[in-house]
Order: sequence, then structure tokens, then C-alpha cells
Amino acid sequence: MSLILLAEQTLNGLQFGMMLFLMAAGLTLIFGVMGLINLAHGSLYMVGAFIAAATAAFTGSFLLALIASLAAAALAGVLIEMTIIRRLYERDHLDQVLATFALILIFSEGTRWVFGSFPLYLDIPDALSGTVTLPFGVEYSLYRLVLIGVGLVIALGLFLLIGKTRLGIRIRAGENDREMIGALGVDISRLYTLVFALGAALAGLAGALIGAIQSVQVGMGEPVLILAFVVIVIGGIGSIKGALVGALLVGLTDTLGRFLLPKAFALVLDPSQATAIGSALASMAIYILMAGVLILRPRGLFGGAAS
Amino acid sequence: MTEPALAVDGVTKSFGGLIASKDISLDLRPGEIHALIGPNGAGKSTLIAQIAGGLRPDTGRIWLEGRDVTGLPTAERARLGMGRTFQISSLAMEFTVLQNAVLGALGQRGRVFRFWRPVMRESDLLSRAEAALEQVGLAEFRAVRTGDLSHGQRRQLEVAVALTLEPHVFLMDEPMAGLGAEASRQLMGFLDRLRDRAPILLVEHDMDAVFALADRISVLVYGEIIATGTADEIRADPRVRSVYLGAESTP
Amino acid sequence: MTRETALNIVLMAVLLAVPLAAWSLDEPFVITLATRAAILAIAGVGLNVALGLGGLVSFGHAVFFGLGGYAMGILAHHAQTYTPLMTAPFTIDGTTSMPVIWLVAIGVSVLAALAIGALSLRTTGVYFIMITLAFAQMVYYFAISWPAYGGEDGLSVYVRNGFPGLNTMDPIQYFSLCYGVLALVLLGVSRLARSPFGLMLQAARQDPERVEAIGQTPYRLYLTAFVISGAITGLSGALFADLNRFVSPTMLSWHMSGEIMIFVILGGVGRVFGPVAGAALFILLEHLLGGLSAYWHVYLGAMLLGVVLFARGGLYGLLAGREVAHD
Amino acid sequence: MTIRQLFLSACMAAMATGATAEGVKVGMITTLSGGGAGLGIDVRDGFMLAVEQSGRDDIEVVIEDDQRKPDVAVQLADKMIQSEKVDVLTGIIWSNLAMAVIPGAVAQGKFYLSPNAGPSVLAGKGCNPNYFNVAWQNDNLHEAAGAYANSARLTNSFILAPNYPAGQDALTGYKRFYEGELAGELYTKLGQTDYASEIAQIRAAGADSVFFFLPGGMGISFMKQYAESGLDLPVVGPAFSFDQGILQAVGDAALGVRNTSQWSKDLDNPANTAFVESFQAKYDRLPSLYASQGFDTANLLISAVEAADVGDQDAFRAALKAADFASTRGDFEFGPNNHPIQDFYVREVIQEGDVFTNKVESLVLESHGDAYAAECKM
Repeated sequence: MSLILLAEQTLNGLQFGMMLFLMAAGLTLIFGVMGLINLAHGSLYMVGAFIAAATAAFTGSFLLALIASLAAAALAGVLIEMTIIRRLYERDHLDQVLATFALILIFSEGTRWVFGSFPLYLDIPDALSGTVTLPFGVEYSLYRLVLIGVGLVIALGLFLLIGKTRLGIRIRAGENDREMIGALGVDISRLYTLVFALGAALAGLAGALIGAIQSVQVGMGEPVLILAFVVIVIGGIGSIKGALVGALLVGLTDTLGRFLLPKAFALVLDPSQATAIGSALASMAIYILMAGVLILRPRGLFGGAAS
Repeated sequence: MTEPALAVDGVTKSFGGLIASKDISLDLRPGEIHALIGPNGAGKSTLIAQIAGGLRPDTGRIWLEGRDVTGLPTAERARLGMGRTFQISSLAMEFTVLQNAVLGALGQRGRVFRFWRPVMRESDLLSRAEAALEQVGLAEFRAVRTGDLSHGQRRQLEVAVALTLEPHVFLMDEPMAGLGAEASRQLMGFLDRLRDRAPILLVEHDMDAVFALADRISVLVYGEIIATGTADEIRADPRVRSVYLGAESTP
Repeated sequence: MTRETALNIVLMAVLLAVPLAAWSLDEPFVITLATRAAILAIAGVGLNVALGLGGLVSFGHAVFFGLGGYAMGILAHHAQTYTPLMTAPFTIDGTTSMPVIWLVAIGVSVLAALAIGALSLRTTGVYFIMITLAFAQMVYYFAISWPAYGGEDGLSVYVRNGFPGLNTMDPIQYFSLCYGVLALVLLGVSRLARSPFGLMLQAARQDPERVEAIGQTPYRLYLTAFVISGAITGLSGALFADLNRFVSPTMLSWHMSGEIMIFVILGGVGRVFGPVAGAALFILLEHLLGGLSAYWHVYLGAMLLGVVLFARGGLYGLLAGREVAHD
Repeated sequence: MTIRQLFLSACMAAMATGATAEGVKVGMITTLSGGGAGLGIDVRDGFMLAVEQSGRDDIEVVIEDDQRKPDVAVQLADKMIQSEKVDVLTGIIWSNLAMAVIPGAVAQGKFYLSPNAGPSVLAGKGCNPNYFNVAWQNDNLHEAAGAYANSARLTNSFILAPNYPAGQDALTGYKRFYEGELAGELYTKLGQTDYASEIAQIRAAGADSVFFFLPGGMGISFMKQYAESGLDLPVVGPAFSFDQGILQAVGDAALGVRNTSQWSKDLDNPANTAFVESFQAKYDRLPSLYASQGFDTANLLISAVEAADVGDQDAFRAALKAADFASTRGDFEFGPNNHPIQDFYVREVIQEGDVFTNKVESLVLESHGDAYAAECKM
């Protein structure tokens, strides 16, 4: 095992983490401000990917596809927020889980009805394909490097948005005391719709970006959704910083676990057994991480506000 | 001299830079009502939480009947005889009034991990629950859903639940709050008699009640006890006068 | 008699009458559907102990369902292939006796629930929901990649296991057995709901502070409820695997956890008989809608949404009105 | 509601008994919803096309969606057998569902014709005279890939598959025929969508080729990421990841990839030419491997219906075993364990206009059976 390979795997972990962050940031915002568990967040990710694929097929432009995915996911977010989600804010977690579980069923089969049962095509633009050579001779995919960059930019943007803008102040106020901002004359239902749309747009963008290197198909949102939940629970629900740290932790644990665990077992077991056991353990690794964090810090790494 | 039923010994608690309790010492002697008063934000809730077990003091000790309970959890203190009523009613709102009272009796009796016999058929629990309801004047409401009770009735039920615990010490956090004049008078009469059964540490805003009932009063200001004494001593205390006459705008 | 009691009686009577009618009309598949409903109802009743009585929103009950299933699958597999389960330090053989399998399923579930519960109950709220999900996912991935018992392919058992005095391969006899187990479980849980433990547990759901103030520890109550809940769900898993003569990791998937939760919600959270109504309705919907359109999940989702948004309290809430506190 | 449903099924059963007086009733359990629906839809469409072309009105097909859940599939099989009273079952796509349904169905005296899954147990110890596999034994395409690697003089393969039984079988199947060295062997997580880590390891391993088995969306993700990683080692895989249904989603990334299959749309035989043409005409898309398997399954069934009455189990079984039908694959016969003995080809992914498809390159295994036939005693 060379250091170059290890460096490349670390980059892979970072990139995976950054994409998880895009999903997790929306989830954690929505939970922090509105106190809502949104299982349908993965469906918005799927909507983003499908719309991007359809737009790219129609116009041939990746940029337009990204914009369309943002817009479509935000629109879908606004739509379900205004018709369904806002009825759930005052409900307990159980109702929220169930109602948004129902939304997953509707979104998945609805998408299949519109787009058919076969995966769609979405590819990275030519300008971003190929690899670049980084210092120390690490050859790395340009697109993945761009993904890391996009993730960082969006993370920075979110910190600025939350920290410096009026919307951000309201969002923070909403996290601290929901009744209070209403009393201060902020139009709370508009704020909620806005936050939900923001979360949805981030999920849609993630779907489009990831769709270009993965398969755009029905049900693609579910594995990501569960990972995003793992991320925000590790980071502490409601905390953007927690989402970032959690996402990177999960991304690195998963990628390096898959890479290193089989090798570690190979030191003591015969190769095929080691591969089997090592990969079995690797697929459980992030859940073990999450359980471990929660046992030591029941409210996650940066949690502390309401449950 | 008899041992105090409850003693707070040099308790300090701070949250970040804010000192909520500053070297507080007070005791509760058998047979007395000891009232704790102070303006809003003086740290009464923090102190009660430390006595009841929800908060752990940074330094200092809590003694219950000569036993150090500082490190014990709330449930353990309750079993050792600390009977508490809450400032904001803490009752099972979906239960009937009687079920809440039985709950208290069950908590006191223990043997909770029984899974078969209906609890509402256990005559020892029922009779204790009904006796407690009788004493606070809620007997006729026994079948009412607790969530449907008036605010005042919930306060009475709080006291009734505390009674079923047969505690050695009562810890009452504003039992009069929200009660009408008539109900207040009844409850005052009741507490007056109750002190013979077990002493009461009473946190209360109703000054008439405090001065009428309390054997001793402690005044808590900014996390510190500035005076302890009989009603007359407190009335005469210059520091108390300056705090209350200077700051007291709410009765 | 309250309306809820009347509804309970009608519900159980219908669940018994339909398969009996189907039996006399020689419609074995309807009996199979009813058996499935009865078994899934047991899983729901189990979850309801944690969810309805204790307020513990477990999103990982598929663990117990699946472990119960695997207890059946593994024991029967070894018995049918005449290979011992283990040889050292002493020999354990497989078995095809349902009572033994049930005991093992319950035992395994109790151990798992103790471990998962002890750790998960340190958290509350969303964290609890998610950590139970995480434990379920862990076991799920383990089951998929562990080759000894079929991995993702699962484990087929060619003949249903035996129960003394019954021919379990006969649909109506197996139904009767499952119905009997359901009735016993319902009896047990409705006793439990009114027992000292039940009262204290429900108080802990409504106000844990109150429970502490009267000298009890919510954690112990929750953990006990979680274990009982897991044990019942594990038992239903063993029955379910025997119904299908097959067990696979799908029994452990998070969709399964969601479905068990749906039974409870459809029926009415906290109503002892609620999951029976919920599971029966779910099976009925699956059967009717599934034939209607390949996109039937859309309708299922819409119905579920309707129940959550507009019919709080589920079927029981609609039909029996607000829950009556029972003295 | 329950009562009404009861009557409903009673009526349906009554109608059903009327219809099966002389014909054959087929129960098709396949995946029509959720992520894997594309495969089931293809099998169904191919099957129904053949039934339609036969012009027979004595073949009744009942189709149900298994949602890719084993317990639902078992329930549907019970329904088909107990309530619909079908004579023949077919349609299952996935091995785990097949393992759940087939042993029980054949034990109850029904025929099962598999249009896709071929788990090794059912080819070996668990074989049954009433179970016919019309597709392949699960290992076949991987074995063909191994054989192809030898003929292409590949000597240092990196191989990977998801960590579940079919994945483990895939690598075993490949290694059974492949004679070169292994540069590395990896198991990925089932349902995994990001393969950056695996690709990095391939890059570092110094392999001269990659063999992978990653069905469905996993394969699409892998190929796209592989193409974008700049690695240009030759890739070999079974047809599953390069089939018509998903090739469009992979796009350029798949161009030039060699994959092994028992069928291709350009196989030159009259049955196949007619099939490809009529499938396109009817459904307005190119047929896939799965569609061809569905089509062949139906034609096998039709050939048996023509030769024997399904009520006479022994005669019907013999008629099935004779496999007297014009397969889209050319020569087709059953081995002793009722699994196909057939030719396997290597195909290359090409672009025709703006459509990605496969072209047969060469024959790699001729009249190939499977490794488990010897274990089958029947």
C-alpha cells in the first residue's frame, strides 16, 4: 500500500463527505428551524438528478441541467411544504416520520410513472472530464476535485448566510425560540417555506452533481438519505458545523474503511476470507461510528439544542 | 437538638459565568414550614433542582435526614422521602385524577415491575390514593381526565400525589400559583396542618400565605441567601426591605 | 362496554370469520392472507408496547422481526440437513419444533433488545429514532454479507416446522395457531397495559420527570418495555418465517421497520388492538391496490398521508373516538 | 370490506376454473415496481409478445408484481397456486426471490420455468424435475468471461463484485475458467454507488484488466466513474451491466467494453431476427437480454402446450425437456439438471447512430452446461 494510494483514498473520502454535506446541510437546517424530520429529503435529491438528466438530454448543457435541478427541487420543496409539510411542524416525530415515509412512496412511484423504469443518462461535461495530476504524483479525477470545491464553496456560503445575513439571523432565531420570532413580527410561514426550499435546492443540486457519476434511477435517494441522517446525528442535529464535520467523518470512515479493513484482516486471515469479513465490517463501519458517538455524546458532537 | 430533616450545606452552582447559587446553606427542621422567597431570577428554581436531584451542585452537600444525598439521582431521593410538587404541573395528563394519585402511591410502594394484575384493583394503592384526593378536596373529580382539570385543580392534584408518597420532607414549588382566593385559603389551612406530618420547604410568591404560614423564611437574592428568620425578623431586616421595597414592583 | 371494547371484539371476530369462511369455500389463499395479517399484527402489537405505551419511537424493530425469522431459519436448516448447530463445547442440534423455535426466537430478541435498548435509551427524540435505525442497518448489512446462512439469498426451509397435535402445512391449522398466539399476546399486552408496570410506563411516556419525582427510574421502565416489545416482535418474526418457509435479510431492512410502524399508526397508537386493525387493513390494501395498478405505492402513500394528516388516532381514533382512560 | 374481497376472490376462482378446462394457466411473478422494475418489465413484455404471436387463446397469464421482496413473492406464489390454480409459474428475476419461491412451488407439483435467475443450489443438490431454467445457471456468464480473458491473453485481472451470494458466485465462476493471475479481489457493499475507492485500488494494483459483476445501478455508477477516472484497462463483465435497458444510461463510458452473453440482438438466426423486429415494432424500444429470455421462456412453454396436455404431468415434463422450440439464441437444449446447454459469446459495446448497443465479437464457450449438474440427482 503506497502513500499515494492512501492520499487518493483520503481525497475520495473528502469528496464523498462533501456530497453528503450538501444533503445533510438541508436536513439539519430543516430540523433545526422547524423541528421536522424529513425522510422525503432523499426524494428531492432524486428529483434533482432526474430533472438534470432530462434537461441535459434536451439542451445538451450541463450548466443548464444544474440550474434546472436546483429550481425543480426548490419548487418541489415549496410545493410539498405548502401542501403537506407545514401541517407536520406541530406534530410529534412519529407523525413526521410516517408522513414523509408516505411521501417517499409517492415520489418514487410518481417518478417512475413519469420517467419510466429504466435508468436515465447524465454525464459530466467534457470540460470537467479526465484527470489532473496533483502534487506528489497523485492522479485524480478533475470532476471529483470540482465536487470537493463546490462542496467547500457551498459550505462557506452557508456559514456566511447563517452568520451574516438577515435571513441567517432569523434562521438562528428560529432555532433558538420559535415563538419569539413570530412575536417579533417575522412572517414565520414564509421563513419556513424559504428554509425548506433552500434545503430542497441543496438536495437537488447534490442529486444532479452525483447523478453525473452515478446511476440516475428510482430509489437512488434512499441510501443517501440514511447516510445523511447518520451524518446529522453524529454532528448534532441542527448544527451546520456538525453537518460538515459529520459528513467528512462519515465520508472518510466509509471510504477508508472499505479500503483498509480488508487489508487489515488480510494480515491475519487468508485473502478471500479477509475480503469477505473486511468488507462486511466495512459496510457496518459508519453505523458503528454513529452508535459510538451517540453512546459517548447522546446529542451528537455539536448538538445541544432541543432534541 | 433534633437533626434537621433537610439541610443544604454550602451549595454553589454556576452556569458558565453566571453564578446561580452562591454558597447557599439552609435547613428544614421537623414540624416547620420554611419558606424560600426572592424576586424573579433569584435562583429559586436552580436551588430546588439541586435539592430534588435534577441538577448537581458544583460544590456543597445536600443532606436528607442526616444522609448525604448529593450524588443520588432524583428517583433515589424520592424513595428516601423527598416529596415534590412542581411549579408547572407535572402530571400524566391522559390519566384520570385517580390514576395519577395511584401512580404516586405505586411509586412509593415500589414493586412496580408487576405485569399481570390490574393496578387499579389494588386496594392498598386505591385507598391511599383516595385518601390523598380526599384531603386536597379532589375526591369528587377522581374519574376526570387530568388534562381536563382547571389549573387550580391540577395544583391540588400535585399536592395529592406528593401526599401519596408519604414523604419525610415536602418540597413545594409554588403550590398556590394560579389558585383562586377560596382555594388558596383552603390549601393554606391544609398546609398548616400538614407540617405536623412532615416539614415543608415552600417556595411561594404569595406573600400573604408565606407570612401567615411560615415558621421561618429565607430570602434568596442573586443566588445568595441574604437573610433567614421568623416572619417578624424578615419584615424588620433592612437588607430585605431594601431589596423588596426597592425592587418589588410585582406583588 | 366501551366502543373500543366492542370494536376489539368485532375485529377479532372478523379476523377469525374470514379465514373460516374461506376454508369452507376452499379458498386457501385468503386463509394465507389472514395468517399474514395475524402475524404482522403480532409484530405491531409488540412495537406498540414500546411506541404506544412507552413513547419510544423505534425505527429499528425489523431487527427483532428478522432475528426471530433467522432463529427459525437457522434451527430448521440444521435440523433438516442433520447438521449440528455447534459441536464445541457441547453439541446443539437444530430443531423443527415450533415451541422450541419460539423460545429461541424470544430469547435471542430479548438479548438483542437488552443490548440495543441499553445503549439507545441513553438518547432521546430524533437521536433515539436514528440510533435504533443504525443498529438495524448494522444487523442488516451483516446478514447480507454473512455467507453461512445464505446471505442476501436468504434461507429456505422446505417444510413448515411442526407443532404438537397440528398439521402446520394445512393453511387453516397454521392460521388457527397464529391466531391463538395473537390472542395470547393481546391478552398479555392488555393486562400489561393495566398493570402497575403499564401505569408507570405510560406515566413515563407522558412525563418522565413525574416518574422520577415519585421514586422510579424512567430508564429501567423504558428498557423493560423495549425488551418486552422486542421479544413479541421476535416471536412474530419466527411465525412469519414459518409462514413463508423462508427467511432473508429483507426482514431486517428499514422498510420493514417502517411497515411495522405503519401497522401501529394505521390502527391507532397506544390502542392494544390497534395494530391488528392496522395490519389487516394494510394486507387488504396491498391485495386490492396491488392488483389495481403497478403504481399502487402512490395510492398507499396517499392513504398513509391522509391518515397521518387528517385521521389522527388511526382507525381506532375514527371508529372508537378519543381514548378513554380506563379505571 | 373483507367479506366483499372474499366474494371477489371466490368469483375470480370460479372464472379461472372455467378457463383452464383445457388450456394452461401461467402465473408470472416478476418485479414491476421499484428500482429493479426494468428487468421485470422486459421479461414480461418478451413473454407476452411470444404468447401473442402464438395466436393461442388457451394460454392464460396472470401477472403480479413482487416488489423485489421475497416475502411478497412467496405470498404471490401461494396466491397463484392456491387461489388462481395455475399450472406453471415463471417470471422471477432475482436469485433470492427464486430461492424463496421455487422449492415450495415445485414441491406442490407445479412447473417452474425460470426466465432469469439460476442459483447454484437449484442446479445442483436442489434440482427438481419440474424446474426448468431457460436463462442460464448464475455462474455461466462469469465463466464465459473467464474463458474470454484467457483467449484475450489477459493474465493479471482485478476482479470485484458486491458482497452477497450472487457476487461471491460471480467471482468463483470467473476464477473457475480464468487461468491468469489475480491482481486483486474485492467485495463491495450491495447497493453501493460510489466506487472511487475501488478504482483507486485498481489503479494501484498494476492489473492488465478488470472483471466486475455489478448488476443494475451499481454497474452504471461503476462504469461512469471508471471512464472518468482515466483508467483505460480493458474491462470484462457479464451482460447484466451492459444490457440494452441500461446502456443508454451508461453512455460513452461503456463503449468498447467486452461483455459475455448467451444472446445478442445481432445473433444471426431467423428466430432472433424476427423477435428483434417484432419487439421493436410492438414496444418501440430495442429488446434486452431479459426480453429475449422472457420470449424464449414463453416459446418453450408454447412448444410444450402444443405437444402435451398440462394435466398429464409426465408428458408435459417430457415435452418441456425436449425444448423443441426455435430459440432466439440458436441452438438450445436442456442438460440433465434441466439447465440450458448453450453457446456463450463475447459482445462489444458499440454505438449505432445515437443508440448504444452490443455487437457479437466471438464465440467463447460452445455448448456449455454448468458446474453443478453432477450434483443433481433426479
